[in-house]
Amino acid sequence: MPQAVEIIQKQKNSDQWDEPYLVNMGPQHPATHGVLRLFLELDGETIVRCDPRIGYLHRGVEKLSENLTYSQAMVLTDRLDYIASAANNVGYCLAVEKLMGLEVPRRAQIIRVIVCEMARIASHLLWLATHALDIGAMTVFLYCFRDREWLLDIFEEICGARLTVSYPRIGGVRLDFNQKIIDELYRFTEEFPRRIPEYETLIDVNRIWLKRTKGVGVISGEEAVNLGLTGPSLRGSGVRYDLRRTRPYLIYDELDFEVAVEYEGDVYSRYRVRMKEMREANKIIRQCLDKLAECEGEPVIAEEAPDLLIPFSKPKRPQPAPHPKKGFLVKSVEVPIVPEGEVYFAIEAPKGELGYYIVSDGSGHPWRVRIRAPSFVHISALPALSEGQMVADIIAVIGSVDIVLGECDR
Amino acid sequence: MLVLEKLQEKFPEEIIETGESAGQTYVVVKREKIFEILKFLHESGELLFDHLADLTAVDWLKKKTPRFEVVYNLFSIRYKHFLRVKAQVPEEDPRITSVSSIWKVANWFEREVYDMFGIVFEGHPDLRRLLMPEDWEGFPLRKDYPLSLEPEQEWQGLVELKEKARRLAPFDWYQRVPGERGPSEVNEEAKEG
Amino acid sequence: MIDLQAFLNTADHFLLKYFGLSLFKSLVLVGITLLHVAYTTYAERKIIGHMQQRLGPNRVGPRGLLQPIADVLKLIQKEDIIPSCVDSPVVFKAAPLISLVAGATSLAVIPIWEHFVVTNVNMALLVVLAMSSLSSFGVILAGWASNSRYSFLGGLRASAQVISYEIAMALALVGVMMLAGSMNLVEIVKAQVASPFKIYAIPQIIGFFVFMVAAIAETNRTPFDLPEAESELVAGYFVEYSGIRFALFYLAEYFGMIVMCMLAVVCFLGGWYGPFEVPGVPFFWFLLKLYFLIFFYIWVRATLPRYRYDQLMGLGWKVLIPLALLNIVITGLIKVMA
Amino acid sequence: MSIVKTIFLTEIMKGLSLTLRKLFAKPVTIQYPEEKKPLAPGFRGRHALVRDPKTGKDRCVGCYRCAQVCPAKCILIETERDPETKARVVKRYEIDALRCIFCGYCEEVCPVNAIVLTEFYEYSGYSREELYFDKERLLQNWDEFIVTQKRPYFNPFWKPRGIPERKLPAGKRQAEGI
Repeated sequence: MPQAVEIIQKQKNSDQWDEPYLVNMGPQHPATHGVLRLFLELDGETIVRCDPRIGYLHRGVEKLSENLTYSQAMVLTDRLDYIASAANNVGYCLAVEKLMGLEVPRRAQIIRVIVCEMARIASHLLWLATHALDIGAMTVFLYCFRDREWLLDIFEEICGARLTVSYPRIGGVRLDFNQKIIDELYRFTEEFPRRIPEYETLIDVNRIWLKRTKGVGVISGEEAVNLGLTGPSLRGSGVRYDLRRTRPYLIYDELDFEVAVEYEGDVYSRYRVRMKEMREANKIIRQCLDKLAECEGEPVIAEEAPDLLIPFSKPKRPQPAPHPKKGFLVKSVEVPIVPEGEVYFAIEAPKGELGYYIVSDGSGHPWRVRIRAPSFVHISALPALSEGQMVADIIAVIGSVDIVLGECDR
Repeated sequence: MLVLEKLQEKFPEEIIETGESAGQTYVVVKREKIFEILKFLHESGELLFDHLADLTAVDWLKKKTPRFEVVYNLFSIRYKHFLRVKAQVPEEDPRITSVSSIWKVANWFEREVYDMFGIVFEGHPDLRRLLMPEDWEGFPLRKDYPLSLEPEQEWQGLVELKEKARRLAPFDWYQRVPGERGPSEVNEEAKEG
Repeated sequence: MIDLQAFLNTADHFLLKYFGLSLFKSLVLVGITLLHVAYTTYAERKIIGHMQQRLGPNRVGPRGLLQPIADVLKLIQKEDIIPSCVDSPVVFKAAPLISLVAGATSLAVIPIWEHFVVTNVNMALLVVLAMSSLSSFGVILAGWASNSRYSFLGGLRASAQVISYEIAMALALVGVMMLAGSMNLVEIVKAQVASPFKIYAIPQIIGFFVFMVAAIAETNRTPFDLPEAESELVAGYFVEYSGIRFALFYLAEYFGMIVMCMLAVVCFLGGWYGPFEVPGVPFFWFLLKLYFLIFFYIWVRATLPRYRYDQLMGLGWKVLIPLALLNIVITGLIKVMA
Repeated sequence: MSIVKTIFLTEIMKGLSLTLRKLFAKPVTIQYPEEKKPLAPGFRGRHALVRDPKTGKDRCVGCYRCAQVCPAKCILIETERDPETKARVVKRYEIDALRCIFCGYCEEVCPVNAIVLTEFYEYSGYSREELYFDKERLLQNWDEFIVTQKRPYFNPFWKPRGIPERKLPAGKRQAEGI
């Protein structure tokens, strides 16, 4: 940062403008999708250098998780990618379950797939809304929100919360679906494929949209892998890497869906991939609903699933009490439930590969929780994607890689 | 497993331990030749670990020596095999070679590990703090870093920030009491100062 | 409705007839236009709202009808903040006024009705063109004086955009001038109605298209609202403005929009003439056409994304200007043939 | 064909016609303070302590399970022994709603369904103290909430669907609506 201040001072004092024109974009800026700060060096309107600065939403989730029990740490994962919190929960639970060697009942697995795909549609809808708004298509924004609202209503019906759902539990899910939810989901899957063309009419073939997105932020498949891009951003470059197919988890290997791949590697192909993924996710929900009918009445939580209330060890320092007068009762003994070991488990979250690396020392709380957030990697790839483009393009590029700062800063 | 055999063949002295945890293979290596090992894993045609899924560190305070482990989770998109490489880093000399020239994605991962654990990556192009403010002291994810402190102890910059907030307080509309210093006075003071 | 013609005929006092009449006319015109500007913002929010399946303003007054009044009152009450780092406070303060005055001045020459034009000058078309370029002068000054990087970029974009689209617009109007043989707007309307198609929009379809696109660009509206592109430049040139000065920019934008629509009505859509005479309301048809064009502006805004800066310039220089030139050639040929 | 499409701006016309059609469609918005969307049962809103219709008091037995499971550590309980009956009496039961993250773990682990997150979401305060609920306030929250509900009221977390009965404590197995 001192460099930047220096250059600005120098520019103010001198009449010569041989230094690049510096623009500080964010952390409060409508198009950075949160508190991302980009430090841009411009030559005219062309970007010479782009330096992303993050950390404005850093809440220390990894450190906090080390001091909570496994179940308690799950609610923190809601707050990572808060647009698709169900997917984060599922990823975390799967990682812990893999470490414990726990088998989840089939019904719970199907339900988890449904909420994951619902989260994917919700996330992609929000992405499309903001991406279109960034490029100036205002109406698409509200159409997407209209439909996303429906999904959030279903989430509310499922678990009582709309955004930070905390729905799965280690060993299963917290509540079973009832008939009302299933009916509503059937209605949604019936109606949703008719809604997608509405957005597409406004932008898909529109010449302005095509001009703004085609050939912008191009990245080759090889380069994208090297930069660590995952999810739709990688598949837009022609690499068929989808964890639902590559390393299947839950019941994805039984389901019939296509992995959306486009080959251009630009903003437009990433957009196409996501549009296709929404359709595929809708198909998956449909199939899962049919499968759900086959295992009606089965439990949704594993027999050996640990109780939610696993006694945890006394914290190293007393926690700050909510009230000046302290009065917590923390007396329990430590009971090992998760065996010693480590696991890296990644799921295909809406934004890309969401990996949890959990190290257990055999005690009631994790020794280390590391979250490999797709947004973190995608932001680190922004310089490579945006250099040499124009200022207006960086907006399109940020939109196209789909970032959430809660997940990036953790 | 093919990968382990190849690795053992190529770097027999470097490997300290191999094993499996939750169905995933890992290999613990010495830190000195970590760059060569990872370069081999990345470029060897039969292994082709092209996707560095994750790079992080673990602090084993009082549990293991050496204290730190830098963990590389590797995946090959073509062959679909997974390998975890762990390099041991001692507490007294927390340094390891950077791999950001092999995978560009490692750039920020390494910056984050430096930020959180204080492990220095040699040969990194731009090793600065990433998530924490640049004037932060201490490395938050080390196990001996307390979970909470008084705010002033945590971050030195806060004192300065509070002072600045106090200085700018007269600009707040609800604090403009007649007779007190207004913005213009503060401006003049600032100019003099 | 006051019968204007009768009133004017009875007014035979010298001052009233010459000086007072103009003043009276301009006051009426400015008053009515201001009301239109206010309710254009209301209509815009309402129409875009319904196009997006929501309601738009509906809290202040019945159906939100008093919303623009409330907005104006709010903006007037607000503190007039001048950031301490502006390059030149005088220019910073003057810029919105320049924009607004330039925008409003064009009203003087536009005939709303045969007998209602403040000054019926022979070079009316040139006056409008000159004034609309001047209005961007305010934008550029605002961008420069703000001493903010976003404003500066916005100002630069505005200057480049206005220069290139001004040419296209003027060239599009050349066809009309050739057909009408005059630059007096009243004459143009009369010539237009005398022409076989009654309106010039049919023979001058290319010219009309170019004119509309250029007009949208000239008034910085979507899809050409690059100087104030909210996603990249936050608000562009007026990012540092607040309160009443911010409102003046807004006003200037809508003034510009209304003036452009009026010009289009006069030059291409036959002005105040309609299929039949509406008794008592001589400018009924004028207003109807004007409202339709304003609706079109809003409609486009609700539908289209925004161009990129270089693409906008490309469109202006590579498509619109050649089209306008082509239009002139065709018009000339028709003229010669006829 | 594509030239024709380019000249006549077909795709832009299609977009324009879509927005024009939507101009006459029914708005989907809800006029919030006047009309409200019905909330799903089990919505995790403001906290309340269930007032037992028989005794008129709260049901809490002071087992501390909720205070332990709370990830945000926002529940404070103090108990004491009644000198005569030797029974445990809950002296203080307080929730800091500003710390709460509304995960609903407390109502899930409560063996007697004493704590509940009600379907009431319109609460705000001018100060932090107003959102620091003590026991009286929590019971009052319940009274305010229950009059708006159809009786008997049953929260889904009192006896979660799909969880085998043997995994639930006795109080939850026999949970009934109030």
